[in-house]
Amino acid sequence: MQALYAQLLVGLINGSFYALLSLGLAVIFGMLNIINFAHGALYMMGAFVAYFLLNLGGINYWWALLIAPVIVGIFGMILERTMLQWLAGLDHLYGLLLTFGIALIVQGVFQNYFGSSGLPYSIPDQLKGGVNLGFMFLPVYRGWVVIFSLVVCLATWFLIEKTQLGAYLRAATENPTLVRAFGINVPRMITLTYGLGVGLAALAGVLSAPINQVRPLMGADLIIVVFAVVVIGGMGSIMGSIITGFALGVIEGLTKYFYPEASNTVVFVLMVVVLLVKPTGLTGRAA
Amino acid sequence: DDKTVKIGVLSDQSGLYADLAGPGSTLAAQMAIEDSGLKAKGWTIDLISGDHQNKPDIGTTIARQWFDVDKVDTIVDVPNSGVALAVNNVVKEKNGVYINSGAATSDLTNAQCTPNTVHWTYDTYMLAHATGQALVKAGGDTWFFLTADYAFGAALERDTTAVITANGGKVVGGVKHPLNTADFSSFLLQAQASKAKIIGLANAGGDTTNSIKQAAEFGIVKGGQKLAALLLFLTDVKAIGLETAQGLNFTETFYWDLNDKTRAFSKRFSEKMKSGAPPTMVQAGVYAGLLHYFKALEALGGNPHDGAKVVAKMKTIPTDDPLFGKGEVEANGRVTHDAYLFEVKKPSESKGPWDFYKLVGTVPGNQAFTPLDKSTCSLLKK
Amino acid sequence: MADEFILETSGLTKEFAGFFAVRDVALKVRRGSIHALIGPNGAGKTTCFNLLTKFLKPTGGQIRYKGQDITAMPPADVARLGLVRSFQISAVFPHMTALENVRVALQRQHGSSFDFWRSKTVLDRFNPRAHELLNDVGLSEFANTPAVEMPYGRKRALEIATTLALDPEMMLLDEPMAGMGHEDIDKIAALIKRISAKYTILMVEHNLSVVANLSDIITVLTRGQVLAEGNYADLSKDERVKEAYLGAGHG
Amino acid sequence: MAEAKLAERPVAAAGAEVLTVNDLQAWYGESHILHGINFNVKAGEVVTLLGRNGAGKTTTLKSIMGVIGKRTGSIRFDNKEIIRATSDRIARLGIAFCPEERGIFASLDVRENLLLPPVVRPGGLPLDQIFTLFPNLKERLNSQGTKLSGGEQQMLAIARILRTGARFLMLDEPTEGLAPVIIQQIGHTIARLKSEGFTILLVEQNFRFASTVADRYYIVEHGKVIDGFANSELSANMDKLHTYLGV
Amino acid sequence: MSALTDDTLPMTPRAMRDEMIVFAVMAALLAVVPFTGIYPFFVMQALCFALLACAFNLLIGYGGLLSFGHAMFLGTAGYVSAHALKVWGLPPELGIVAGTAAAALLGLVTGFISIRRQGIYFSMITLALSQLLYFIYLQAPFTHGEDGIQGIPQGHLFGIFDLSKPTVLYYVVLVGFLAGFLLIYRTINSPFGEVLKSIRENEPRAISLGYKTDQYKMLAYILSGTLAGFAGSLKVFVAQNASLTDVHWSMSGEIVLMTLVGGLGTIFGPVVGAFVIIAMQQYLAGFGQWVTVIQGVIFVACVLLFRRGLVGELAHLLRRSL
Ligand SMILES: Nc1ncnc2c1ncn2[C@@H]1O[C@H](COP(=O)(O)OP(=O)(O)OP(=O)(O)O)[C@@H](O)[C@H]1O
Ligand SMILES: Nc1ncnc2c1ncn2[C@@H]1O[C@H](COP(=O)(O)OP(=O)(O)OP(=O)(O)O)[C@@H](O)[C@H]1O
Ligand SMILES: [Mg+2]
Ligand SMILES: [Mg+2]
Repeated sequence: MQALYAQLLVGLINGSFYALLSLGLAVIFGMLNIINFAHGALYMMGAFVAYFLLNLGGINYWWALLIAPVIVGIFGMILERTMLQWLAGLDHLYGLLLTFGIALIVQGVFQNYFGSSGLPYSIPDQLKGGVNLGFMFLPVYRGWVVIFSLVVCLATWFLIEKTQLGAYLRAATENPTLVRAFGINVPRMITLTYGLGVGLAALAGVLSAPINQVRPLMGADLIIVVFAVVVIGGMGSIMGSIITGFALGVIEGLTKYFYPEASNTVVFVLMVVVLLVKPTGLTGRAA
Repeated sequence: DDKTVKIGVLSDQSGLYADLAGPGSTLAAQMAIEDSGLKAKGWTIDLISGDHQNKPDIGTTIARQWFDVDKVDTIVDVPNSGVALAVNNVVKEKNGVYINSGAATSDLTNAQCTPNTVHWTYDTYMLAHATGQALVKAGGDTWFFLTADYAFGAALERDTTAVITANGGKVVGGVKHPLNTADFSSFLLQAQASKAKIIGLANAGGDTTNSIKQAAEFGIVKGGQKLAALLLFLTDVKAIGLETAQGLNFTETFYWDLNDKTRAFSKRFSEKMKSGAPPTMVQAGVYAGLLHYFKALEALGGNPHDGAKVVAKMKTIPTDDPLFGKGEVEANGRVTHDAYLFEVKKPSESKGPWDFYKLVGTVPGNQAFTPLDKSTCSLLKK
Repeated sequence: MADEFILETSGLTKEFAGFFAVRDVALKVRRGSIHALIGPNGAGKTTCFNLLTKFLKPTGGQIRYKGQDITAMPPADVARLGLVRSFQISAVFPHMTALENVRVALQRQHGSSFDFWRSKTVLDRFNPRAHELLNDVGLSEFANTPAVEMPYGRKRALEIATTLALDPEMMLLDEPMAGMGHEDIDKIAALIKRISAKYTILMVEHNLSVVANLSDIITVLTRGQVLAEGNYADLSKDERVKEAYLGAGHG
Repeated sequence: MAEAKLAERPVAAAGAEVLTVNDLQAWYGESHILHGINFNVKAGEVVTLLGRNGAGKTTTLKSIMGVIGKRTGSIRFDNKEIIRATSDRIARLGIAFCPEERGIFASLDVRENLLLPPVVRPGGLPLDQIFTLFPNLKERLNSQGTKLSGGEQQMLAIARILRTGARFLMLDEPTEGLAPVIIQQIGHTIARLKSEGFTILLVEQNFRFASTVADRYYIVEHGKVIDGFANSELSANMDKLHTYLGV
Repeated sequence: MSALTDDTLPMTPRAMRDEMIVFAVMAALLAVVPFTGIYPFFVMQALCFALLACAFNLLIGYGGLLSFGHAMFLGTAGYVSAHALKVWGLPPELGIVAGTAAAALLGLVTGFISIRRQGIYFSMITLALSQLLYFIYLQAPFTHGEDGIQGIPQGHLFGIFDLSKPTVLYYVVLVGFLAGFLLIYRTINSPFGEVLKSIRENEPRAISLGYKTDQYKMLAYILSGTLAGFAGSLKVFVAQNASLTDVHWSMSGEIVLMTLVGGLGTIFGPVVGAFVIIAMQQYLAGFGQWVTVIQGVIFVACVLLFRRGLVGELAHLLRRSL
């Protein structure tokens, strides 16, 4: 029983990465109608930027949490301005392929310069160590990850679903021309949104740097699972992807305990089941 | 006689194994050609390299094309078991020479052995035996396995378990995790709960590095348990960092800082590497394998362009090279040489950027690898 | 024919999360008539259509078509029984030519077309009939024009031609004149009049002169319920209809 | 209250040209649609563009709004050249557009749809007046935008631009799909807006309706303005109208 | 999928005569390959992928369904054929039949699950299904996990044609490819193809005309899967191995890439695309680490600069359907 609590908690921690990443994807899909395959690569960049900040600039983890998402976000906005912008109104397929290409380029370049086995990044001193919860030893850093990502997720949700800015964003997704004709600078808004989504990915990257190896392919391995989370939650649904992210972490954690061999597969089984029952995901609107 | 030779280095140039093989293997092959001294004796030796991208069909297509079009005699390196086995068949079909250094699968010298294949450096059997035996003898008699859930992991776990029990140890539990798992905390919690003295990592690459890193986070080593990585390369240790990797036990058959000869070679090698890295055991294996191959050619007095014949010759000459020392190519194609159990140094003990290992023990070649009577190679059943 | 009503509903109801878009509607459409469904915006006309053609599932009530209960039948089957609809927003196959648009419908008429091993030249036998239909709606010159490139009014006409190709017994037309210029309205009205000799037509239309000229009988819906039924002359004197729909200027 | 606020605002002197379109040409991709449109709208007027299906009326409105990819010629609004301006800037100058296809947003509920267009200047219609005009909307406030009936969507499309305070409204077939009662109401609304100093450019198929609100007409055919006359000259021009439009 | 059709598909009515001429030229060119000194194994491999891409194109270009899991057909047929040949010792023709039938069956099962999903959800559910299969194949004993099935005997087709002779094998693969290609071509230009097209254009309207669109999409899906499986079975004879790469999602991505590079919804595009990509993999191998970067650049360039694909752009220039 105690072991089960531990697994639940650990699942929640993983879930917070899923939630952050799928949230970024959902924001981008919801607002730009782009399936951002580059998300994994940008997540990886977040971790690398944190590494550089520390090792080249002597800038610590806390500042990296702030600076890395901004740097990667700006990189994302440049991508949007120079490339993604031209895909507005086209089929999803093109956005997917373009971002897939971008992912290959980014990953390839990083692999060239930093090899494939990666670089070390250690846990900030303030968050080292752990607490004994009785049923498990909880590293402080993991606790921090859960709380911090929860806060970020909810703030993002509020921004998009509950503010006028969010209404603009949602409307612009459907009919950017018309929204622009109402007097809103849609292209700039879209660029910023992409920056936001990308920044979220980078933030997840920084968060994960102390836990996972900082490797060029760290995102590539994750991205398919995160896609599954977004689809299960309902493409483009903000709350859907947050909840599904956390829930999936927990379900995966339980699978790791009861039937570990299936823990990578369970996501896809769930996705098939969910789509069979609810064709547009748990909370999604029609594609 | 014909004194032209063409060698193809088939490796993973861009993926997971690019650091431990890849461009470094090509460099090692070049150095082997230079060091063989054959050029001065009137031989022409050409080298080409290719990227199999970890895809068996790309690997076989390149191999086949090399034999058919480029008239390659010998293929070396080939990390990634799947590709290695696929190429194995092509080499046999084309009667070339295959000196594999990069792949872990023991099948190359067992079920799938061919008269054209020589397997240098390491294999799963050796890794399991060397590590398992040494650690149990050192008192690590209860084990818990984190096993990558596919053939490679299963083979490692199976072989190690056999050694552990044979030496009086016990496996108290284990968990199979899927390939390319990002998060190991669940599994580590289970390992922690098992109270086993040794946590055996029967996995590879990113799975191994991430489990080591996260084990440190969960205070596993601090809590008194020891980690034993069954397959770990120098580049992995570099990637994890000493801070996290310290105290880790594992087996390799080569380390740059073993003796004067290895140091001399490594110095020359790392000067030519873009990254300045010393050779890994796979790259060292490419070098040593080729040196031995050249010896056989020289003994034959020319290149017969008949792979089986050359490999047969290689089997008759004992191996002896600056990197792996003395050993032999057995009838099944397995090369035996000493294996070393290492422990990762503490950061305070490390004196240079690549000064990572402490030698803990040596397993002689004839004990480290599959004994011939246990090999299932069909070449042996005559 | 035994029954004089081709389509009958009883107690037809559709509820959207507590909001009754259609409530307890009993509609009887006489065979061979042009029956108009009018009513203020949001009265539930389109919802009614969607229920009749099975694009929506009724919350309650029954639909009988040619004496058969079709309440639980999937949409494609209903179409096969000869009950075919047009859409409020024009529905064509944009990158197919007008001829191909019509031909796809004719093809359906003659079997299921799962024959992927045959050449599509077998479809050429439908060409004469397709041209005839295009001619009927005045689209001869557009036969080889992709539908996207056609003006709006022509698309509506094409949609009607496609519907006619199915040789339906009953057609449901949702605002066939919406967005059309006067000329086109007259053309389509004449067309509807002409085809009504063969088919039963149920239509929704806000253009009163069209309703007045074409329809044999009119049902007025408000707030999902039937308010009145009768011919135009009677209804335009009905105070309730005036207030709910026609407004001050009429009658 | 709203009236009071409106009265304070400086209204362009009646008679001054607010919009002048000169030799406007426009393209959809490769196809050349407008071939030189010329007309003007004076402050406080209701001007209606008439013409057959496909004549280029909608394209003209879209060109003014700046949502057509390629356009040349001159469009002056409030003495500013806007032929090259982006549509968001044009909107900020005080032009509001109600498109033919309504453009209701499915992912927004009715309230959000209504509140979506930002207020570009003070003086728009307050919500309670909008609800008196269109009672249906008030009832369905929490529905998803596109779940409204066709006519309700049309009402919503008109309602939302009345809020923005733009003084120049372009309505593309605002009566399409509306019940006669509602059409009458819209007629009254337009009349009231006009009396409050709004300027309105209308595109209509429903000539009968147009004739109740318009001050002047322009006839568009094949991407050109081929004729124009005032409402007072209407009876004299009925014959011409008949040939142009088949009315 | 509306924007897809708007931008990329040729609007001109198909000219079957042009297409037949191009087909004849293509067949003739391919038939003389063994006499040119071009390495036949390269061409054979490309042919297998070309057929695969054509099968995929049937589904997306003409059915409007983007499958992101087509690798599962390739891989399944490959494994089944390989197993049949190696373990059961079946003759080549039966091995091919077994593999193709397995793909057809897989099409039936996965189609049943996925076909009712729309747009991106369809893509994602096919991706999920293929991932499931990937994990199953990773663990199933008969696939030998990451080692794959190796050293598959080629045997004699119909007891006559010795497939271990490269030239014989080449013509067998070529005939297989041409047959598959013609079947796809015929399907596109059949009454069934017309209905499919109308569904892609406007599904609600097709339903209202009385078509049970799910059944048409299902048939297209199964056909596409079966042909992809056929390609997978042929490939077993060329590569002589069956491995996890063929079921990995990146293979599905590659199929999309080939089709896109050549031209989505064009008849010959996938063929050209497959040759280009395979050639790239072969010849870029020399660039070592830069391969992925170059591939990425090609993706990006394709999407940004010639979205219609090579053949699509050509067709657009010539105002022909190709
Ligand atoms: N899917 C739905 N969910 C919720 N409400 C709906 C839905 N569809 C329609 N409604 C509501 O049902 C009512 C009837 O809509 P319907 O489209 O049938 O009207 P209509 O009579 O066709 O009107 P119009 O003449 O304006 O087209 C409207 O108030 C509409 O808002
Ligand atoms: N997106 C488009 N691409 C290409 N051509 C178009 C497009 N939209 C409209 N057209 C063409 O431009 C011409 C003018 O269209 P426009 O919509 O301006 O006409 P309109 O006068 O508003 O007609 P209606 O009364 O039918 O609304 C028509 O011939 C139409 O076919
Ligand atoms: Mg309606
Ligand atoms: Mg218009």
